Amino acid sequence: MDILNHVAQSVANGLLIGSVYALISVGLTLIFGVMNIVNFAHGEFLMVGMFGAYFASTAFGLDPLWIAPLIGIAGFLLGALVERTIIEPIIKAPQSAQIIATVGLGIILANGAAAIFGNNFLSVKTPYQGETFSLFGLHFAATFVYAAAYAVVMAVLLALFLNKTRFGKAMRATAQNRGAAQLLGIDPKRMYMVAFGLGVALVTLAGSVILPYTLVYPFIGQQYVLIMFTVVVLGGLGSIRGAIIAGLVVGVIQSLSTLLLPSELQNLPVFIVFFIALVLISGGVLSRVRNASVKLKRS
Amino acid sequence: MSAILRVQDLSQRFGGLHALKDVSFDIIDGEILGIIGPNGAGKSTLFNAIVGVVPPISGHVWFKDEDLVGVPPHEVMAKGVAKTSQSVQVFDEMSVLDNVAVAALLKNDSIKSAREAARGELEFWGLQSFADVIAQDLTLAQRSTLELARAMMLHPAVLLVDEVMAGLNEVEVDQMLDRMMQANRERGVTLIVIEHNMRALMRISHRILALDYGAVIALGEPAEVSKNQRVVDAYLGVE
Amino acid sequence: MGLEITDLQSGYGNIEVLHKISLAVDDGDYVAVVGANGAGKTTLLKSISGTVRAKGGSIVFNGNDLLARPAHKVPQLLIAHVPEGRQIFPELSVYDNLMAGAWLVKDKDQRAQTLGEVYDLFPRLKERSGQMAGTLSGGEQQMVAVGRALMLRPKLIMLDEPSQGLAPKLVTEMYQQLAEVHGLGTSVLLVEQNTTAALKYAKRAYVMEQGRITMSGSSEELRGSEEIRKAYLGI
Amino acid sequence: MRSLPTSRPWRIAFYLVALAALFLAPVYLQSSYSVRILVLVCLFGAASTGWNLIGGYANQISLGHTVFFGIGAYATVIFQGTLGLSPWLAIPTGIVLAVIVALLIGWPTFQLSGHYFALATLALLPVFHIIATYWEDLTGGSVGISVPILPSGLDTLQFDTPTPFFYIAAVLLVLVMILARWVRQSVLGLQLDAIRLNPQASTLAGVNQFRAKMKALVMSAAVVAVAGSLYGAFLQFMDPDTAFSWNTTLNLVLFAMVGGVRFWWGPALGALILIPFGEFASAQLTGNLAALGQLAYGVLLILLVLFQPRGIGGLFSIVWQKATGRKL
Repeated sequence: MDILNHVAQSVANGLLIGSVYALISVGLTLIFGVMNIVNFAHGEFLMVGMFGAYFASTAFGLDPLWIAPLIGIAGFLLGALVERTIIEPIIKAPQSAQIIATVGLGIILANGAAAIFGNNFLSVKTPYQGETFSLFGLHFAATFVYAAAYAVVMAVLLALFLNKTRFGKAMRATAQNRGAAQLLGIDPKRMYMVAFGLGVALVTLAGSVILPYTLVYPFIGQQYVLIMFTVVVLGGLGSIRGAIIAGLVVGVIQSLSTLLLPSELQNLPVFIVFFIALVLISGGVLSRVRNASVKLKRS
Repeated sequence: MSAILRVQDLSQRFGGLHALKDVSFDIIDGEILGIIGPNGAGKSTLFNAIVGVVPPISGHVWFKDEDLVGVPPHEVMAKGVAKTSQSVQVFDEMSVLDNVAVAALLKNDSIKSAREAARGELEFWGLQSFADVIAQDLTLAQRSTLELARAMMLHPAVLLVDEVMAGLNEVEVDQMLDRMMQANRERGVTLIVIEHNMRALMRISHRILALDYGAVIALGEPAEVSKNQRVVDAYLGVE
Repeated sequence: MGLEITDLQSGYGNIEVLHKISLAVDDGDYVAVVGANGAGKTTLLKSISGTVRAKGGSIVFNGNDLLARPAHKVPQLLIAHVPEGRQIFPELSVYDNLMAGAWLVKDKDQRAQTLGEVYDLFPRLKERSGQMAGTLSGGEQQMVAVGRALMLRPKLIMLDEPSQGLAPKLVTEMYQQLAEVHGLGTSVLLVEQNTTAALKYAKRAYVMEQGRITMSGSSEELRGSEEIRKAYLGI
Repeated sequence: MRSLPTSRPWRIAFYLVALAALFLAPVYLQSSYSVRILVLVCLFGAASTGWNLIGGYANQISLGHTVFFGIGAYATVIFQGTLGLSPWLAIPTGIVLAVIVALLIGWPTFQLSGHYFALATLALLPVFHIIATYWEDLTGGSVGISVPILPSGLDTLQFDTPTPFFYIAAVLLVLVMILARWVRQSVLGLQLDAIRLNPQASTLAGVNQFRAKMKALVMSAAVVAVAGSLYGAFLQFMDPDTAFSWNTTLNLVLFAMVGGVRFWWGPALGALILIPFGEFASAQLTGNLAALGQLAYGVLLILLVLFQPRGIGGLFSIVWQKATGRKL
């Protein structure tokens, strides 16, 4: 009975953290789906969101959860600016150039943060940090519950945007056939700018949302890279729905593994999942993914 | 008069589109087979299926009693079935000589002997004086010829030529035809040629295969096929 | 007025495909450009819609210089281009595909009204409005492509081989529907390999060979021409 | 034409002068601080040349070469510090381990086109950091391992001055550059060039892309592991942050990009320029400002991609071609 309870608690925790993983990764897959570019600076944008919230919290006493939408909007503007200046010129360049440019961007962001905030681990204080909710005999930290709630809301909003709005549909059309979209008067450059902005907005917002339960430091992006990549590769590069499901799967696997492994090693099973996903894709088992034609289907 | 390549019930599907429908035909050792058909008839799809660049969903390609379906394309090339691509694909920033030498590596263990072999091949195609030129500085006709030279450097038994004459003027087309026929005659390579330039195709082909909607609609002597009502209809449309 | 092309030179990279082409499509005209594969017909349409950059000459539509416009601004002049191979959005529903065609139409009522007209023209699309376009048959996908272009209410519609890959019965249907569109006052510029169909419906036609216009005239004049047969089959 | 400095005797003369300049460097540099910097130039120049075998020659961007470097580095300090074995035994061990990791990463990703190789290599880094941190018995955990002071000599790779170590590092650099030049001019080099320029065409030319990339990756991993092993011996200390640092990958990529990825001498040139510059910058920039030096690296990467993707080598080859009428 006790074991069963442990497992149930673990799965529930995994779902909570997994929904956050989906939130931090979905922007990466959105950008890839629309623009066919892997943003290797995605982890650093998460860090930027965290520092944004940290700054708002320490300087103005604002709660990261309340300020998160504003951080997201600022992230959108930052992303759009970066797209125009750095990404747009390399949109048709070889893949290697795109990799190097986004890696360079990540370095600028991380070291920029280090120059401003110093190379320290920082955290914020919020009144609900010690609180827990209980349900069916399971206990949940308030910080995780709030973060997960944000993730669910954002997933719904993103799905509504892509499936119900004229702009969202035009963006999916551009993802599926840039040339045809252009013939209809849709400006692909504008779509790319918005898509990149949105991807960055989602991850910076996520940074703000997770700050109450974690530490921030300038190079924390590297810590999340493994999880982000596992989620988007497992979900199929460019698939929004895939990323959301994969986020939950990764969260649950990671959480369950802590029943067997020390918590320092919780990323090891994540990597194993990542590796297995790669092998399955190359073996043609996940052939859908292999075509890389998973182009922003219905989310 | 034996068949060197036997295509049997080859089918291909992309999404809802049935791009190839049970295509079957034989190619006789040493012949030149022309392939015609309107845009979208499945000609390039057929070539890609034969060499495995885009493997078919069903069917067989028998080459010397071996089924090529499922064999990775570079191995198909090594076994003796080579292909040129519809849009000219050369190594732009490489010298003309090395463009061909890459293919010569299949049969040569050293760069030196590969380059020597490549020189010989360039001479056959009349490109020897361009050996040290960077490929992107060539004219379209020269680039097309270079791709043919690279494919022939693999010493294929069968060479699939996909629209290599597109964009060439009449003089260039004639030169290329002469060389292709020479390769066929003197080096015994069997050629399958997709070409929109009908005059050219009529001139070199022993037989012509017509495709429409991914299916074979005619196969026979050039004069015969060009009079075939189904072929005329496919090209000019029916009322 | 209408579309006027003078001495157009165009191509890809260093390769010139069109060698000083001139042609015109007047208001309310129905013009076909016929010729074998590789003659440069597709390049012609792409140069008009700006997806291939012209190297010389001029393209003017109702007084507007098209060569000065980026591709996505050409449709603002109410020029619609149905590209070769349909190019629909496979992972969008039929309805969403059509609505993407009305991207530049800001008036909601006009969009709804045009959609009704397109559905009247292609009742099949109405039946399938919720289906993913990629799962449609070839003929239905072609209807989506044409319907999507019509959503703009274009003054000029350009079609690149709309009969490609269609069964003969569907080709006839497609052309009848197109004739209806033309009847409502839209100019049509049609590029076709299927000469018989093209010459049956178009008022005037140009014959293209190797990037040059070799013949032009009324469709009746060209219909019986041996030249055309020769241009295709080389006999 | 023969009299131009492109002919063989001229080239050999140039190589001899460059070699002499390299090996005599400790004589005219004198300060041991400068020699230490030169050791880093040689080790990281060699590692970057190794990265370039797959990253530059084949254009398969690896973001995880730190892992091979770290494996090599840990091998030496563990052999010397924990096991009391010769560092010379650690080098082959490091190579073997690095090659195994390389094969495991290359095998699924090289069967795929697209971004998978870069994604997988970057994801590898945090995994090894975790392993090194957690496996305390072997690695000393986050505290790391220090090699005890041993009698100086070639067998222990410990010396009283940095100069002997410099000669070892310089020999490594020269050997690695010879390897890189040989690969460039070998059958494999031509195949990699073909893959880099046009993957589709290289298949039609009968190139087995999977095998060529695998060969390059294995060589690359081995070279970087050796450089890592010597780095471990040089520092006589290793911890997870030093061994599996993202900065190492960044440096290897950057040196190659700055020098020019198409040239066998490009990465070494990049290291020669950037390492002293970086040392100078980090001496000047202290505290939070230290990050600005790294930030400049990021800016440099983006500028290179946007404006000079062929690096200094590319500029040089244009000048060379103008002056001599020959391609480099």
